[in-house]
Amino acid sequence: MQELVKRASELLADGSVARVLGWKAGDLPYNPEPAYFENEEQLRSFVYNGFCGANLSKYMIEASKLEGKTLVFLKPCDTYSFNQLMKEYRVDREKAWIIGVGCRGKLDIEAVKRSGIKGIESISEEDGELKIKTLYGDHSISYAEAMLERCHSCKGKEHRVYDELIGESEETNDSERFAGVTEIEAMSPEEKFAYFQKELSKCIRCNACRNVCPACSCRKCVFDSNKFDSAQKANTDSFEEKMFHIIRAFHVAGRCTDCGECSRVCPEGIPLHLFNRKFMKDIDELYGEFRAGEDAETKGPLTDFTFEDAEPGVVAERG
Amino acid sequence: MSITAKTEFKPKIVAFCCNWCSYAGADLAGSSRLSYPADVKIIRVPCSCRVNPMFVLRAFEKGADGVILCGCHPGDCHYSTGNYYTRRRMTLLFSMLDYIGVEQGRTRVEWVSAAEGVKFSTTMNEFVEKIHSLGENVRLGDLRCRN
Amino acid sequence: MYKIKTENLTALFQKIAGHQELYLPVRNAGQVNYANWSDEAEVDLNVLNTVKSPKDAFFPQSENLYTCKRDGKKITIEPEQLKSQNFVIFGMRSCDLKGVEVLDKVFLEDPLDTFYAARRDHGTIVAMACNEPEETCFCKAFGIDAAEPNADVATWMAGAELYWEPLTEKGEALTEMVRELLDDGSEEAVEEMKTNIRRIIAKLPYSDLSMDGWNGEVLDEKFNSELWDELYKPCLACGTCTFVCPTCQCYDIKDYDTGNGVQRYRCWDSCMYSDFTMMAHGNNRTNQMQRFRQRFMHKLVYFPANNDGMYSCVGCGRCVAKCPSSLNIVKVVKAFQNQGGEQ
Amino acid sequence: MQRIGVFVCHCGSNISATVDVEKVAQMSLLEPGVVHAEDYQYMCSEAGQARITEAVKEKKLTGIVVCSCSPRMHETTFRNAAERAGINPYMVEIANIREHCSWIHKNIEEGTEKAIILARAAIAKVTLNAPLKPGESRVTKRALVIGGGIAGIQTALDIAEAGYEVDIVEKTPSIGGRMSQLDKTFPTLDCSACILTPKMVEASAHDKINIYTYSEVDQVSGFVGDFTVDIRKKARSINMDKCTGCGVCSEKCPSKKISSEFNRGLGKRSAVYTPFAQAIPNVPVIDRENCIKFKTGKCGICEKVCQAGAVDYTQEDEIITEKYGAIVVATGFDTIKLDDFDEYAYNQSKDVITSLELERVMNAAGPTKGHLERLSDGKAPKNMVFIQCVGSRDVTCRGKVYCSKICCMYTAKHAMLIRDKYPDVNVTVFYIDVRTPGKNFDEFYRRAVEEYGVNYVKGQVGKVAPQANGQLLVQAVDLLDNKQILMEADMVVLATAIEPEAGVRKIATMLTASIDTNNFLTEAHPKLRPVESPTAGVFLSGVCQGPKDIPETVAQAGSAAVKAIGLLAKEKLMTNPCTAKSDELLCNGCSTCANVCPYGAITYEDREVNDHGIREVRRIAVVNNALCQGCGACTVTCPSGAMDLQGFSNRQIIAEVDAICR
Repeated sequence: MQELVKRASELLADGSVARVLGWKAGDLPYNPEPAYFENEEQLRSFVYNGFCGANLSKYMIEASKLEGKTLVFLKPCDTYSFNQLMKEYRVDREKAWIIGVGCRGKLDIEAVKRSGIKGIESISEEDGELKIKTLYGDHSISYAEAMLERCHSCKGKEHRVYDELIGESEETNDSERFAGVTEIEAMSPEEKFAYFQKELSKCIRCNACRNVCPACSCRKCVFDSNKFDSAQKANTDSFEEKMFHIIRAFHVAGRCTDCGECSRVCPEGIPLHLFNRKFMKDIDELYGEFRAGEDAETKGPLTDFTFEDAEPGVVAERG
Repeated sequence: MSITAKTEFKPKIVAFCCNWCSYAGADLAGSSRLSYPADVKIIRVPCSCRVNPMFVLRAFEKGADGVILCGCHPGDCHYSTGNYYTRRRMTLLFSMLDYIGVEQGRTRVEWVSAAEGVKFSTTMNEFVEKIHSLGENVRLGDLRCRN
Repeated sequence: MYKIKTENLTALFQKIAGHQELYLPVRNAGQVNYANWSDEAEVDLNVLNTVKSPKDAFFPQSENLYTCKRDGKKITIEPEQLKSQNFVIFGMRSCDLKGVEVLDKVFLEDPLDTFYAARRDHGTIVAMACNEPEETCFCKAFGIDAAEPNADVATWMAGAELYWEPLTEKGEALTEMVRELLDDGSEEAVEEMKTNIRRIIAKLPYSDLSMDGWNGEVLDEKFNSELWDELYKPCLACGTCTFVCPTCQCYDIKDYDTGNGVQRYRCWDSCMYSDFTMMAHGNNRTNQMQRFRQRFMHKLVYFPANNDGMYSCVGCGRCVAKCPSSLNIVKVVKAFQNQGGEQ
Repeated sequence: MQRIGVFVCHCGSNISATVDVEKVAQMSLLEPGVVHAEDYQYMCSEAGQARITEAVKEKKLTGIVVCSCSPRMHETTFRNAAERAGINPYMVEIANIREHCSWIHKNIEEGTEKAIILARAAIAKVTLNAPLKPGESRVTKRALVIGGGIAGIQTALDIAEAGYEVDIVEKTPSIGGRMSQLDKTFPTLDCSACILTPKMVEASAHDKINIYTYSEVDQVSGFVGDFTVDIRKKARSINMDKCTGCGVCSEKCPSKKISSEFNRGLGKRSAVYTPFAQAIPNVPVIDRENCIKFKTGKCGICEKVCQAGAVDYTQEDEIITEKYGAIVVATGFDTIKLDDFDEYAYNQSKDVITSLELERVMNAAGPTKGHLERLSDGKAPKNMVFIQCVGSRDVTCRGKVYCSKICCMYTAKHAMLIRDKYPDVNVTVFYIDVRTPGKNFDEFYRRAVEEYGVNYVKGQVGKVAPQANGQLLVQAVDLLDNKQILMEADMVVLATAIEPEAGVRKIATMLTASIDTNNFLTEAHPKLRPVESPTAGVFLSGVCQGPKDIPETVAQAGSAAVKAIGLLAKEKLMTNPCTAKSDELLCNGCSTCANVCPYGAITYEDREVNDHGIREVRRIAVVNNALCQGCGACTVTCPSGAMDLQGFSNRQIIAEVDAICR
């Protein structure tokens, strides 16, 4: 982390960048927030730790409009989002100084709390274990167990776009990316329906999943506009939950980089990535493997086709 | 059709037809007096690629029991490539609907040329029959539209 | 003071639900929210904060106001019936109770919100003390005592027993209804419980949070502060904070076209949204900084200025736990205080 | 609020027999916005139309719904009626209650109920209609033909004959194309040069045709009727006005060992050269890569020997910018590379040649002066083997999946010519199928077999192996006799697959003309619009669209010309008003819509917008109405709904959906 701060100070000092976009230490052991830093003094509160899960690439949309370059710290998976945004002309590569930071998996405070830990006073790490002091006694939980879902199906620790790299990464991928999707696919229609009905009934339509999503970068979402007579503010009927999540996933199909931010931020813990990954799995199976954000040029699968593409009837044929 | 006599259920079926092939195919079915159930109502669109997944969901929201899209055969699109996009979009959409537990048979895409009046009528007969077998759409609709 | 063994709580719920609707924390797909009790419901009284606050019981996220039906060119209007059945809401915490007090200020003042008022009239609140407060709690800063849940009935969970004390007429009536399931309990156990709770609260990371400097008097200075420009930056403009908040009371009124008419309903709105208070000419708050500022100015300055110093924040900590960008009201409160210190 | 009139047609009894038209009118009157409804015997008749115009005036209608036959029949009729009545023609919607209702339903109750619903969908839609106005755009009366082969020449001649200016852009130093390399043509065996040269001369002499040889298209902008094209005239190093075509420069040029493109590498040429004797223009070019003067600064012999003083080493590439109303692509083909076909030993043995190379060998002006001889040792061959489908109908990724179409015929031609001229040479042809669908084609092939004794063997050649004795060992299978064949040959000729010229992809991109996976340009419609590209104003001539022989090429060249003439003859173009339109306040500028537009109608510009008080410069999609054909692909790909289709807007279609489902 000191290396990051040092390099940021250097670049600020020599005028290479006008500001730094990173994470600022929070007031609890686990709540750092995305923040801008404009001088060394401010950089004193810079932090980079396991709880810096936030993907900063979307902030670069606004940062691209500012004078001068913005130094942005991107984790390997964040660089996919940056590429995708670049492909869609939403960020300006010229305005970004990208330092690719190492990543050994990011932590999920909800995962910690799910294990029954409450009243957290401090969190420290020793040999792959998180030592957690709480008001109700000391606990420990393995780093891997406390990781975000997305890190267990990490797409790799290679940065796809950067100016320089700082820090080491560790492989965290220990599960099959589409396992969750496959599990649902194997259910009967009744089970599928019950599963999603239950998950989606929790949705409070806070739009956190949408607003955090680097692919949902529309200036005005269809669900906020009258273009389709589809403006919604609440799930007054259970249909609206489905409509919102299906269309959202559809709009980002072929563009979603699987950064997992939607699932990370959902206050109701809805596994939203299961929608996006369903499309990814279908795209991979039907149109050839595709990873949005691997580069900033390749045509997305929904703006492309081949003459031999599967017919929609394939859905029924697959059973 | 005899199937309407089988039950009281009168399905609502929306058929999006592209102007150049399928709508003309439906016209030909008409002028050839090839009947299909009156439950099917056709909406004319310039090309099947004009059909937004939101239209499909909208139909279900408002109480449709089945939605079918018809377009030119791949390779014959009036706009040369439109139906190729339709094919990918609808494949993914239908797959997602299946994934969340909506019955597969409620959605369908069929390529019908301007010369295929018979195919149009057969397709619609089949589709209506399928919807009859599935019954009323209860999984994907807004209850407020049902009273 | 009464008490009941926790193993008998199911019987208690069954009994209540036999007479009235019962609304309590239920775990569904991994998350605990208030929901109607049923035999299958997985009741969870250990969770301190439900994801959504229980304000839903009085001010639902979405509720119908009236229905228009069209038959040819004839239109009929059917107003929505007001709540007329009694119900019980079980398990509310002190902070959320205070939240209801805040809502009362808004909805029970003139002009009276009849939908809200009907629900308040028919609802009996059984509250619970917080025997395991968490690091996100800061109710103390608003003078709330998590050990004294002042509602129709107050309860304390002590080991294998729930202590039960009716405090109002409604509370007495409810107690009467379930009397056969209750045993007499001693005050001491509860007092010990309270002491313990207060001891823990004093150790919380936010226990020293004060509201110094936050009153209606320095409105302009706060409003024009450059701090907002920094504070809002990570905000994603989602509605998480507003929708989990027990005091946020803003709503939008919308029409839904049912095909044969219109259902007019209201639903929660969020001042974080770009189309909040949108008017024909556009919006009076054009950027996220202004929207962000509005939320906190309302909670910490405008509301207390109009309501005898009552903040419209109760320190439940939901926004602290749920903000996707780890922003929260505590950070805002402190930012202004720290700035004061530096000057 | 609209004031809508609904007009229900009986169509004699075509509709009224199974639809209670009166009830449809009555029920329509109950829909919001409807102020008038009536039914009539024949709405499309003069009297029927008069009822519409009267009602428009009396009831001050703003929108019209006609419940009648298919809009494909009478939409225009009713739009014209509306216009006569003084309202915008696009304020008319048709409810198709004949083809889609009365004709398919027998039960009057059912038919009536459906007709009412179809009417109310049309009413719901027309409520949201907005007046639309077709745009107008001007037409530049000049055509560009890209490619100067027989296709390009024929297209240019036909357009010029109709009285329009035409420019031909040809990338090589002379027009003539592939046909100029051929010796004889099937099935008549007339001399290729003899029939091509007069066309070349005619084109060159035509006062409406302007030929840019040794030139390429650099950039294209604009749209149908109004293209702007940059043509790069590569530096020829010879002043075309001064050169007399005497040829002394080529004769004296000391750099003579350069492989001749025209002779497919089988002969040599000098650094300053004219590709072939009949070249037009008959002006040489200096191949700067191989010219000693350009390489070392020394030499300069050509300049010294040129009496006309035409040699100019200082010439530079010149960009000519010209406007065109129509563009015809006639870029032709080449044979595929055989690097991946090691089994035929093409790269190992000089005696394995392609059919196009054989054309040069057989040609009197070719490398062997027309004598059939082995290129390795000059000996006359005794046994020749022809292999068909080399790289054609090939499902491996080495070749092409399609049939190159011309190979069966030219192989028969070659076999016949050889047997005719050298009766003692044995000719064996290996084939998968012999395809001869064309006038006099099968007769021609049968003559090769029956009269000329060409040995046709159905089967594929597995390997051609050069032997130490200079012979080629051919291993093949005879599929009819089901036996292995091993035979020695002196020469092997490969009927190599053809593919579009390498540069066509770049040209297609510039023209936003779509291209298929084999790099052939795509037609607007494979059956009904085979010479038009989906991009308006761009036409296809010759093999760039798909394999074809000379007569087919000439026929297509003529039809491409007619399409271009049809366009150039117009004073103004009326554009379809049902085009896409982007809402600048919602547009993300993400370019997704442009990715799916088959017409290249969407471009982006940085524009200052005022978004409810926020002023900023944004990247915004702009639709060119002259190019947009209104398919709507962009509208669905646009996640924010910024892109909408006029006449078929999101709200309109949703209103129809709602009306049907309620």
